[in-house]
Amino acid sequence: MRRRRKILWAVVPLAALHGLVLLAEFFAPYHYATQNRMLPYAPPTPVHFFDQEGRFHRPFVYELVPDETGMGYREDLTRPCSIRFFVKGEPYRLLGLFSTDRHLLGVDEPARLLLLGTDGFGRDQLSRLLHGGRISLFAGFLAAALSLGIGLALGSLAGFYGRWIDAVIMRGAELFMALPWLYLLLGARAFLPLSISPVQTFLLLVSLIGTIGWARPARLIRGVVLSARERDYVLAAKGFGAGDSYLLGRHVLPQTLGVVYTQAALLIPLYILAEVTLSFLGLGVAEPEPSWGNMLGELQKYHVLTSYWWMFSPGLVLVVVFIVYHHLARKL
Amino acid sequence: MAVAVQVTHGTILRTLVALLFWAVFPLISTLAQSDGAAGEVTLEDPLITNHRVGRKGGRLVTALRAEPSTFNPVVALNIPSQTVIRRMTANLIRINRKTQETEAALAKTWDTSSDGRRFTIYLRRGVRFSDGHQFDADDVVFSFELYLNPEVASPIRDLLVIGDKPVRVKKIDRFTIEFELPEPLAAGERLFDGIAMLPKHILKDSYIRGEIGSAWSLDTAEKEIVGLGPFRMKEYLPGSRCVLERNPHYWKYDQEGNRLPYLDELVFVFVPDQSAHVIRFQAGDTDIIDRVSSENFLILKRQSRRSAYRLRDLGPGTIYSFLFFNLNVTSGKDRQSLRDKQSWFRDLSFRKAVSAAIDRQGVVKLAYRGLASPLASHVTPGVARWVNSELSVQPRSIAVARDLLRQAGFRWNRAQKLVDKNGAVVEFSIITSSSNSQRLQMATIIQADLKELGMTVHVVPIEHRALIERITREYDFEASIMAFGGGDTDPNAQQTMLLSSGYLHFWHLGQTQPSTVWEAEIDRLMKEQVRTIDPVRRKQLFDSVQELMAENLPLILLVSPHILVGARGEIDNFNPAVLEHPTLWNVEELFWSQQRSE
Amino acid sequence: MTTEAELDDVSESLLSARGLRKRYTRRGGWSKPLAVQALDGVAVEVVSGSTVAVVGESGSGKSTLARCLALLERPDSGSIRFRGDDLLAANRRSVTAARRRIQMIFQDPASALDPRWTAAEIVGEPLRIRGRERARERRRQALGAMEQVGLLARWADRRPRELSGGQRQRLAIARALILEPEILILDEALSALDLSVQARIVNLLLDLQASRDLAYVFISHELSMVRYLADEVVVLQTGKVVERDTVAGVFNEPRHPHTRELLAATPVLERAAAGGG
Amino acid sequence: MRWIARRLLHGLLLLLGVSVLTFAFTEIAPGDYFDEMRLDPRISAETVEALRSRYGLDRPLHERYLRWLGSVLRGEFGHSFAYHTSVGSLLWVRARNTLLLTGLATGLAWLIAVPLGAWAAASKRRWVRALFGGGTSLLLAIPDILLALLFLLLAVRTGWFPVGGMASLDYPSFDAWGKVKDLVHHFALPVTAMTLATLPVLVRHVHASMSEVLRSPFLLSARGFGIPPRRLLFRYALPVAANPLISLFGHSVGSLLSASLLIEVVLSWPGIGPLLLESILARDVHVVIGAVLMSTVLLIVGNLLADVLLYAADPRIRVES
Repeated sequence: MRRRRKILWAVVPLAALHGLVLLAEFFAPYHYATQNRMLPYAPPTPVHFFDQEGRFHRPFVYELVPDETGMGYREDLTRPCSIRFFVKGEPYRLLGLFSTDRHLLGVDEPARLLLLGTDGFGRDQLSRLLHGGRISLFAGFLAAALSLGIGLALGSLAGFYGRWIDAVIMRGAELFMALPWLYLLLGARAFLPLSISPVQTFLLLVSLIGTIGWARPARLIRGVVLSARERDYVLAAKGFGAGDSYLLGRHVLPQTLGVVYTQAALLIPLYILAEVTLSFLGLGVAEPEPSWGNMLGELQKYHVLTSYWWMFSPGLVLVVVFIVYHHLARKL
Repeated sequence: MAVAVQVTHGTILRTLVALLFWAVFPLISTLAQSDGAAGEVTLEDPLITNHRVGRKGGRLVTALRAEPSTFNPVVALNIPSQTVIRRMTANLIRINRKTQETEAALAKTWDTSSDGRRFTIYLRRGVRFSDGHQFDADDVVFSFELYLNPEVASPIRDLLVIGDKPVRVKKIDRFTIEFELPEPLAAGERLFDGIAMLPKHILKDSYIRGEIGSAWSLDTAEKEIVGLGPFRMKEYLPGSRCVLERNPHYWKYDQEGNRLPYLDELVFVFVPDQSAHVIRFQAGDTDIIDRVSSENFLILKRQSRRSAYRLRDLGPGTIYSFLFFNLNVTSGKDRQSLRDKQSWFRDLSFRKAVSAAIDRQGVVKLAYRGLASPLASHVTPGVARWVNSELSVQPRSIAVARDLLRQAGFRWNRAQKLVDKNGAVVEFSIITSSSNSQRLQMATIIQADLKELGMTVHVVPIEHRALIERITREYDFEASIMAFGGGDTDPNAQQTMLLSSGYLHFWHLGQTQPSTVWEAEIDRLMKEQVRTIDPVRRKQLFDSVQELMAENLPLILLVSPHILVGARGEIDNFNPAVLEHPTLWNVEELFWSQQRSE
Repeated sequence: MTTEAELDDVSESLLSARGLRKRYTRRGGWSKPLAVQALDGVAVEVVSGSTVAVVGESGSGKSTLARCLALLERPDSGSIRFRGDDLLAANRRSVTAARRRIQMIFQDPASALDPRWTAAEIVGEPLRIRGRERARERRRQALGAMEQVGLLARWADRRPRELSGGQRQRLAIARALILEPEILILDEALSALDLSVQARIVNLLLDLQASRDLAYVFISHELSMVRYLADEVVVLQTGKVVERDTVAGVFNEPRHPHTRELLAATPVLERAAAGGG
Repeated sequence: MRWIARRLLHGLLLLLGVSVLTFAFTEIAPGDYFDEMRLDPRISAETVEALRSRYGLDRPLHERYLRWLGSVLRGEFGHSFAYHTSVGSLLWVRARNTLLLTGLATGLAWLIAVPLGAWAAASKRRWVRALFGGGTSLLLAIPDILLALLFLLLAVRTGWFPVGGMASLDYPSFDAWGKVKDLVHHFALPVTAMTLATLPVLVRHVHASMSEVLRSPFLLSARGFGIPPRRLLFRYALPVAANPLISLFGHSVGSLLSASLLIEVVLSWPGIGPLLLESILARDVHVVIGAVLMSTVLLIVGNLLADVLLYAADPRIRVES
């Protein structure tokens, strides 16, 4: 039971995160693609509780205006703009079902509520972070599910039947691990039509990566199957007249569950990260769609790295998510 | 211990070599004299430069974006290779990067025939290669033979083939050569700037063996790379740097009679990452920096008050970026949707509306942080001599754009999407090179701009080679953002893009006949200006070309980024220019005004 | 020396194996392929309600024999007859039917029981594979079988790791019994257990034999339990039968030198076993 | 020894398979090296075609493959389009630099991981375990690229470390001590980054196998004999825990060439990583294949090494056969 509680420590934050990300439109103050050309790389807006005279006030912010140098920003202290809950904003469809225009947080005109600052187009970083998580987390899931699915099928086949099936599959796995897949990905992008949405393109590429990644899980699963197959209870069940599918389904595959869960918890972050590499090669999620990978990729720009600390936020989120996943992997 | 032994060995070896050298030296010198007895000439007419007289000594370090791929001028193409090679080689006539005019180099003077077809070039007498070997007309003839031989497949050959016929080269005497162009070519002498003179005595053998393409590669011994430039190769360390040293036989002197260059060494370190360039410059590891991105320029500027370097914004360079639509004629069933969309792209009102909707100031502010200029003509303000200053930048106006679309028969549906006459929703994709973040940013800005017109635009970053293949070979794209520029500023350099038959006529390639009236007119004007020697008349002709381009919008011009450079404060004679290479074009004149404070 | 001819007259035997040969070849590894002749012409005869003990050192082919007899492994040559049907030549169906009559108990109960399953599920597994009864009926029968081997009904939902070694082996026996077999093959079934537990299990086996007319093939490397349990003893050495006799014959007048060696190596434990019982 | 020959044969077949498939992949990726020239206004399309045919790019795939195979037999590993030289000489220098970085980092990581993992496994103190678990989790969770970027930021902000290159320009003029100092100065950042990137996985494995061994009856009884804890840990427990670690060691040898790609690119280390990335983007096909084959060879060597070490370390494996 202590084990279960430890797993809860990982599951609850993950569930909360997924909830936030699924309902991104509601939690995000703005649309992820809305550009604010007067505010590129604006720092997070400070939230105030006391006005100029030192009187307590409900939380408010000031409008950001370019400062004298033209390179930074300062607060326009003349007009406090209150932060409000459940405000009207850009309309959207929640979960693709309900049309609404309510957002959790908003602020009076003309200020903008930029809790995590803006990127180079003046787009709200928080809104992008929430939306980006949707793609990144889903991509991680999708690719990990594909890798594990194929790995489970091939690995258990190889381990259970052995002989030439095993030899063929394992040689294939070695080959798969050595090949330069970037080429295939470059080629695959070239074959896709240009007019499909960036998200679709990306998901197709992610599925490809996931499909390619079966080799490692397959080897692990094969090992487990190999030892599970030798167990006496498998032999005993054979003695009771059980067929291969019964043995695989009831005794052998349940043995691999531990490895599968652990692998899933390790592969999901790995694939979320794979997107950063894809962005590096221009195969990541295309503008204006955000993802944690392409947001993190912004840090490769020297000026972003050195000047705008709030642009590290996707990195921080990734590290937290990874810690939670690794914790989960260890406790499973 | 092992190290110590090695050192001793090395010392012994060096002593031996030195002894041997001194024993054999008299012999060598007699041989050399007898060999060159026919015409060993001392440098009679060095080029005397006109700049502040400097002091000798010191080392200049600069970074290259990539490792040079070869040291061979015959095959070199990329900028890193050419940057290094150009410091080690010289040409007959060069284009002054600052004035953008031609000036004498290895040629002391030259005559041009009245029809502009024949050039007689008089070489400086007594010029020597960096290994001390005499340079004369034979080397010039040899060099041109190399470049022109179709088997060598040198990219330079294309410069020397005019109207399908190659330039003819004839040696008159030891220091005089005659060049004959197959057709008249205005400002033909500018051609010589791109052509490095090669040592016949070194490269003859590999040329005869048919291996000239792989001569002077990265594994060639440093001593074998010989040229006429201010520096010569001293050391090349794969993956990290190459070090050039002063060419002791250089043919330029300053006004006080000091032989140039001033610097002892010129070091190129290979730094593949843009940010690392800036970091190393900030850290003082490199002395000169060029091609600084606008963001990094601002970072450097913020710190320049504390640091010992100065930064220069040279204004717009020769690069012009543009959005263009696919106007190619395509066949095949799978291109049907493209052909449907091309009915919009071919509609001038549609292109004008797109142009009117683009927020060029926004592009300047967001993608270049203010360090770019919006464009009116495809000739940038950086090419002051040729730009048509009558043309003005189109101001942004969504209202104008909407009017244009409405008049052309487009409407807006209930969801505020733009639809054409046939009721098809206007939706297209813009492909850009995924490795160029500014172009990606421009595409993103344009995407948002055109959304205001009700157009749905997909921005598709594709990897560079795939992009080129789609545009130049498969014609499989709808719209793209690209940039052109660099190279010579003369209108002749733009023929390949402007002529309807040119292979850089991207919006519509492979035309045997001009497909539109205005393309035919541009063809006529361009062909006329090539034959026109009178510069004023040429300018008029080229102005008309620019007008036609601006009216018909095959290229929807965006902005021209500024050329941004920096150098350590103690470097004197620093005279950067917008043309390649912006900071090192006059490297022989650069000097350290005082010992570096280290 | 016993010959196969001596066995020919035993016609009413339940299970009879003749001329079993089995050869293992190991490929890969560090050296050249290695071949082991695990069984080299072994014959065994089991009469209903009796116990045949097979003894021998480790590596003598006992376990291979057990697996072949339980039809878990196929010998290279020879015949195995169950009630007169040649099982090696028979079709799948009758092999499956015969398999249910011949059950095996393994040495290590920890490995023989799926750690994920509850006691009742484990005992009911053979029924589940046969697939005739519904879940509730299966559980009822499983509880019944557990009761027979002395396991309490309240342990039905425990998992193997929550049970003691003896309890686990009882669980394995209960599972083997649920299909009402006629022969149990016990492959070193007691050797992993404490002595006192061993004795209790032996008593359980004897009770079951009496009440159900079960035949046992009792495979062991030590002779102490054999004397107490077996009717007949077969001594194996390197895949061959070197001696075959009644218990009394083997223990009192061992004929083959190898049998004498085995006897000499066995500590005298009868008293402990008897006392435990 | 016959076994080793068999393994080598397997490896050879794997290499052949990898090279064939890599060749096939390069065919799928659009464009080729000379496409870049199509954008150069000075170069005509005919010249581009002439160059393509000179390098055989207009030939069918199988012909190109056979030509390449021939050049492998001559020891050249094909010709780089970009560098006009044989791939073998191009790769070798950079592979050496990469191996210097990763070898040093891997060695360092093992030196830290074994005692640290063993100590944490043996420790009964709560804070040690918490610190250990937290620390490794954090390191494990920081993506390589972020780690490299953070180190870059550190170098820039403090100015304490040089960025890029393996030695200063004046390196040859330094005395021995100066050379050592210079090297340490230049290696510090990339090696630390690389070590931190490889460390957490290693430490976790050492910790896991040591914990398991320490719980085994053998060690419990050894402790009962009163052997001092440190001796117990390193003389008794470590050899027993060695088997999985040896496999892991083989794996870390196998990935010496490929593990540092991102770190090399970000911290501008003159290794194989930047070259590979550039060559992939430039379609300098032979360089890519050469680099891929090189790391495959290392992979095979790593696995072989692990098995040989395992054989040497564990007598049981010998008995079994």
